[in-house]
Amino acid sequence: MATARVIITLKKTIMDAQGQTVEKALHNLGYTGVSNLRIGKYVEMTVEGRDQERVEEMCRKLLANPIIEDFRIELEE
Amino acid sequence: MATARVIITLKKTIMDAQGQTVEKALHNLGYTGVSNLRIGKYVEMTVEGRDQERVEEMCRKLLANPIIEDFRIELEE
Amino acid sequence: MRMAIEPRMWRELGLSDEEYQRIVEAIGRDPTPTELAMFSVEWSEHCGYPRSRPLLALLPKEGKYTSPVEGGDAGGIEAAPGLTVLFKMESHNHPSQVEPFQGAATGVGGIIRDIFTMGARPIAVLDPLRFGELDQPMARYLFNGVVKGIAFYGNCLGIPTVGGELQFDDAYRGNCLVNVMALGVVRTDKIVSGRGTGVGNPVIIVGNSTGRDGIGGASILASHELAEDDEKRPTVQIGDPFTEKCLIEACLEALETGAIVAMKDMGAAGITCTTCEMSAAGGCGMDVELQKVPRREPGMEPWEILMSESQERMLLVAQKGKEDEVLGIFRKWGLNAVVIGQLTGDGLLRVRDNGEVVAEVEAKKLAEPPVYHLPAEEPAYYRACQAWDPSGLPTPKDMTAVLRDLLSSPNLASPEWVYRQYDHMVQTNTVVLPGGDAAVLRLKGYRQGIGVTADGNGRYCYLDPYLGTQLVLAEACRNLVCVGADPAGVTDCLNFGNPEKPDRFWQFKRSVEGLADACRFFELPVVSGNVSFYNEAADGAIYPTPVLGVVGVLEDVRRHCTAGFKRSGDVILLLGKTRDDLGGTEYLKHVHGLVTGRPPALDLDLERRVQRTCLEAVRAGLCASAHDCSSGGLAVALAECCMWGDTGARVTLPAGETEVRLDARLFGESPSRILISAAPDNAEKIREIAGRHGAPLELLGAVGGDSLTVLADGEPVIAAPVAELKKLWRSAIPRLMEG
Amino acid sequence: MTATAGKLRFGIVVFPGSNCEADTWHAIHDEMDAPVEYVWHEETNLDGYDCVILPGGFSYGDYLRTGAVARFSPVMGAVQEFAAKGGLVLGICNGFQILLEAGLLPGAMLRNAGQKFVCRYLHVRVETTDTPFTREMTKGAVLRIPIAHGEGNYYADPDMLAEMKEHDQIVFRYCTAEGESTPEANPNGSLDNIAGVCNRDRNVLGMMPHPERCTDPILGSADGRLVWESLLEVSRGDS
Ligand SMILES: Nc1ncnc2c1ncn2[C@@H]1O[C@H](COP(=O)(O)OP(=O)(O)O)[C@@H](O)[C@H]1O
Ligand SMILES: [Mg+2]
Repeated sequence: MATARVIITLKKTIMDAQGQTVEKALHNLGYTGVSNLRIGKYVEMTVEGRDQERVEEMCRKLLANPIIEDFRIELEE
Repeated sequence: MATARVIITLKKTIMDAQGQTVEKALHNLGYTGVSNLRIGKYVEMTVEGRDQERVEEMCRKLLANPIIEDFRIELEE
Repeated sequence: MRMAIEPRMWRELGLSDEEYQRIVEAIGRDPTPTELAMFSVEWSEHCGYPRSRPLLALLPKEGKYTSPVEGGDAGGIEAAPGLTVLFKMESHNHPSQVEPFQGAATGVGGIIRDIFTMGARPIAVLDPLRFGELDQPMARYLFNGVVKGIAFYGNCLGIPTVGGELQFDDAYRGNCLVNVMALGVVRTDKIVSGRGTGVGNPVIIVGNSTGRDGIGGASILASHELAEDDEKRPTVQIGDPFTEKCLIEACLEALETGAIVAMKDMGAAGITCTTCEMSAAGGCGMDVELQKVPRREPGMEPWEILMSESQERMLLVAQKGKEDEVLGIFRKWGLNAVVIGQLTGDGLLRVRDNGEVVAEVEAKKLAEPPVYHLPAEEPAYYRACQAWDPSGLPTPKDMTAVLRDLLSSPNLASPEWVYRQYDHMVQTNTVVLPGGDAAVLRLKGYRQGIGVTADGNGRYCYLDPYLGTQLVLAEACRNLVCVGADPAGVTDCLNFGNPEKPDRFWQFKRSVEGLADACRFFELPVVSGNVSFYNEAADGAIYPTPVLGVVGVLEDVRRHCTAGFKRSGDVILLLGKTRDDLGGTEYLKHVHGLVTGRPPALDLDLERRVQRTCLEAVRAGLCASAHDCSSGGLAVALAECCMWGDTGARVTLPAGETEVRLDARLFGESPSRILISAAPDNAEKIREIAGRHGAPLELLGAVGGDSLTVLADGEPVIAAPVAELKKLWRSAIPRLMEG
Repeated sequence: MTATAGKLRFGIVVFPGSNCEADTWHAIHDEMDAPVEYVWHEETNLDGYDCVILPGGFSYGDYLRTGAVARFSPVMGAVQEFAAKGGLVLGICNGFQILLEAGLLPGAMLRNAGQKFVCRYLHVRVETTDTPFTREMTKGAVLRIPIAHGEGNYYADPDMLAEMKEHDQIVFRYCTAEGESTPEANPNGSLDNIAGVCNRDRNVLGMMPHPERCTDPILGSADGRLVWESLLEVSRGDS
């Protein structure tokens, strides 16, 4: 048993409207030092065995859309 | 300048319906070994200085809703 | 640093060698790379319609209702005194096949901009959708993503999605069809044009910043290193409905000031298209500075800024001296708004990058692409299908089982799973909700209302594009009269394969001819439309699929009608006649696995008589319900009336149909038929109206009980509890989608 | 609270992404014939209004969480003060979500349990008539009213819920046409079928269903009128 943590973000070149709105809101709240804010998804799950490739496959097939998103995986026993 | 990464997840006591739906979809695709899948939000931003407390404040005020969500922060130069 | 133009470049941009020569002739020299890119998009089928224009000219522009717009982004009809309803349909097929959620979302965004760009407030969206069969995971993935994308965008804008269509067929497996129709209302005297006029007037870009989205083919112009780095140019556009919502409000507010001369939304080829078309339409020139355009990314080249398809942007021309008032409104809504140039009197579109002229062409030349008359050739399958003889087809024994089977097929099942996900009530105008024949919308402040529906039938059009398209128009109009709306205007979205293949072009040609002839017959103008060619996957083209959106007018919106049976004891009447029409039917495909035959014969004159009868009866308040017979035939239509009304019915098939096979009597798709239920006292009055219009009318039975029972020649042929049918019908799509 | 002689004066807050403000305006102005104005989200002064409405929509695109960003807009400070002074505040759908985020009402919204946006007519039961928003209703009455939301799955922790029950703060519950609060009648997974709640002082109400969408029978129901009639009765009571 291992824990997989996956972070899915929009590709850098793709506009992140959500992130921009939140960044603006933080500025309005006085947190003017914040920049480059981007929002993504986080998925945490228990998987059988420590099989990085299998998790990558799940990401490509279901969790992320490779056309617009990148993903990062952390696996831990 | 530092990079702050924030992971926001539903409190453990709250049922994560979205996570369950995705887990079921993975099972249907044949990834039967997956369990305890939970979905959260990921926020990445550049902040001025390495001020953990300030980022926590942003989380409490805007990024997370403490009634239903927990958050974790990673700060890195 | 000027790049030399090589044949490779124009060819990869989709221009032929002859076209390149024409460009050189048109401007009297070799184009710059930027100019070449501009010509390539303006002369593409997508923007310039060089292959379809000659045929589209056949479509009538006028009908019995006033259609006040000429040559705008959308057209419309005057639905109430001084009030125009603008509408248009567009496809977003290819983007949706690649990225269903964003593809569909930006499809909604694009068509909505076409509406408010003319000063109209968007009031409704419809979404005709086509995918492969739902037992395919890919089809489910696309279907789910598309519906989510439409919901995401439309719901956020606060524009109700009030209708649409759903079809699943292997023909769309590799190329789904995502068509979106939008409607808006505007006072007729306030319609805004896209014509740039007034030398010296400022040109303003508003809305989202410009990024490298959707540049696609033009990337051949990139310097080598960039071209390698594909990552830098996302071809998928991302929708930002919140910005679009602000854009709608800001544009409408800016128009109120009276300071706006012209407005144009950015769709394909963004700034190129808008600047060129605005200049050409207004007979003016334009001088714009690209460095003023708000950009999302550093280091964008001129042609990248010009070609970008970043969403949620508009181009405006304001009155000189009033620009600050206009800019202020956009800032209030938190939007970019920047003067990027002004109108000139020389007819030239002059584009500068930091002052340096990177393109200078006569706008008219760009906006006048060549015209091609492509060869058309009857496809080989056509004769064979026409010759099909149904006499060898076995007649099923258990017709109740056939009915159950049809009702649980995704093509006939309840589309509730889809429209529940759409806000279809926001704006509080939706008088008849989705699920029936057509949606009815009130027009606040007016007695009149409108009905709207979208229809298509790829199978009919494949088997006979001329007749098939006419059947689609007839059905759409029939849907409207059922709710009490008089058909008034048409928009089309013509989804076809590669027009350079003569058999595909034949399909297109016959379809447009059929549409033109039927529109003339019904006195309906085609007020707007869209052509989508090249809908082909590796395993062939889609069915030729013209999708029609039709808008009708209710003189008094309170006098509308819905499709479900209402009261026990009401009589059930059938307007029209059933014939031996099995070719191309849902029954033939679903039960016998055949896609062949001639589509049902259409008698336009009979169709008109049936529609006039229904409309008059509904307007007179005589009908408790009205529902047309279409896919699945009379039996399915009866079941739908029962399921919507949560009541049973007992009917007897007309006696005079002895030469018609039983399966055709139940499931055949003869057009020009409408099921009406009415209080027994009203039946005579309806008969009188039918008599006056010369429409056949039969008494079939009565509403009541918990079961649907159909008798033929004294024998019960269908008997089933309505609750059971309803369960099958409602759960079919959720079962496939949610597992 | 100073109700001007005659009718209650309504103010409808407009956030850039609101999309039910015009519907609400139409219901109050044209159907109920009561005075109503729009209040831009940058406004900080709510003097002159008796009832402030936060309408449905997607306030700031509802990116991140519904209502999260709206809560910090300038007008919300004024709404806090207005409510503290006893002014009537009604949050409908997105307005409810904003009131929760702002802490004016207890609890939080989760995504619908079915993971999908849901738009439909359904039934809610009136749980208390002891509010200015429901005084013209009958306890236990069933209203037919539309919903349209993706995040209406109401959540409160057990202590909060107990407290709300103790203070009669649950105003509407989803139910069947017959008035039963069954799981099947719950469209979004809301705790205890909750569709609307008020604060302890009873002058702030949040509800997911849209009363402005059913104020004219041509739209399928006029049950929403009861909310406006209750409010308009307030001013009559005061004058
Ligand atoms: N994709 C969709 N989106 C919204 N509504 C839909 C969709 N597909 C079908 N509907 C609605 O379901 C009802 C039945 O559709 P359909 O079977 O195509 O009707 P008809 O055969 O009368 O044209 C219509 O009210 C239609 O608007
Ligand atoms: Mg119909």
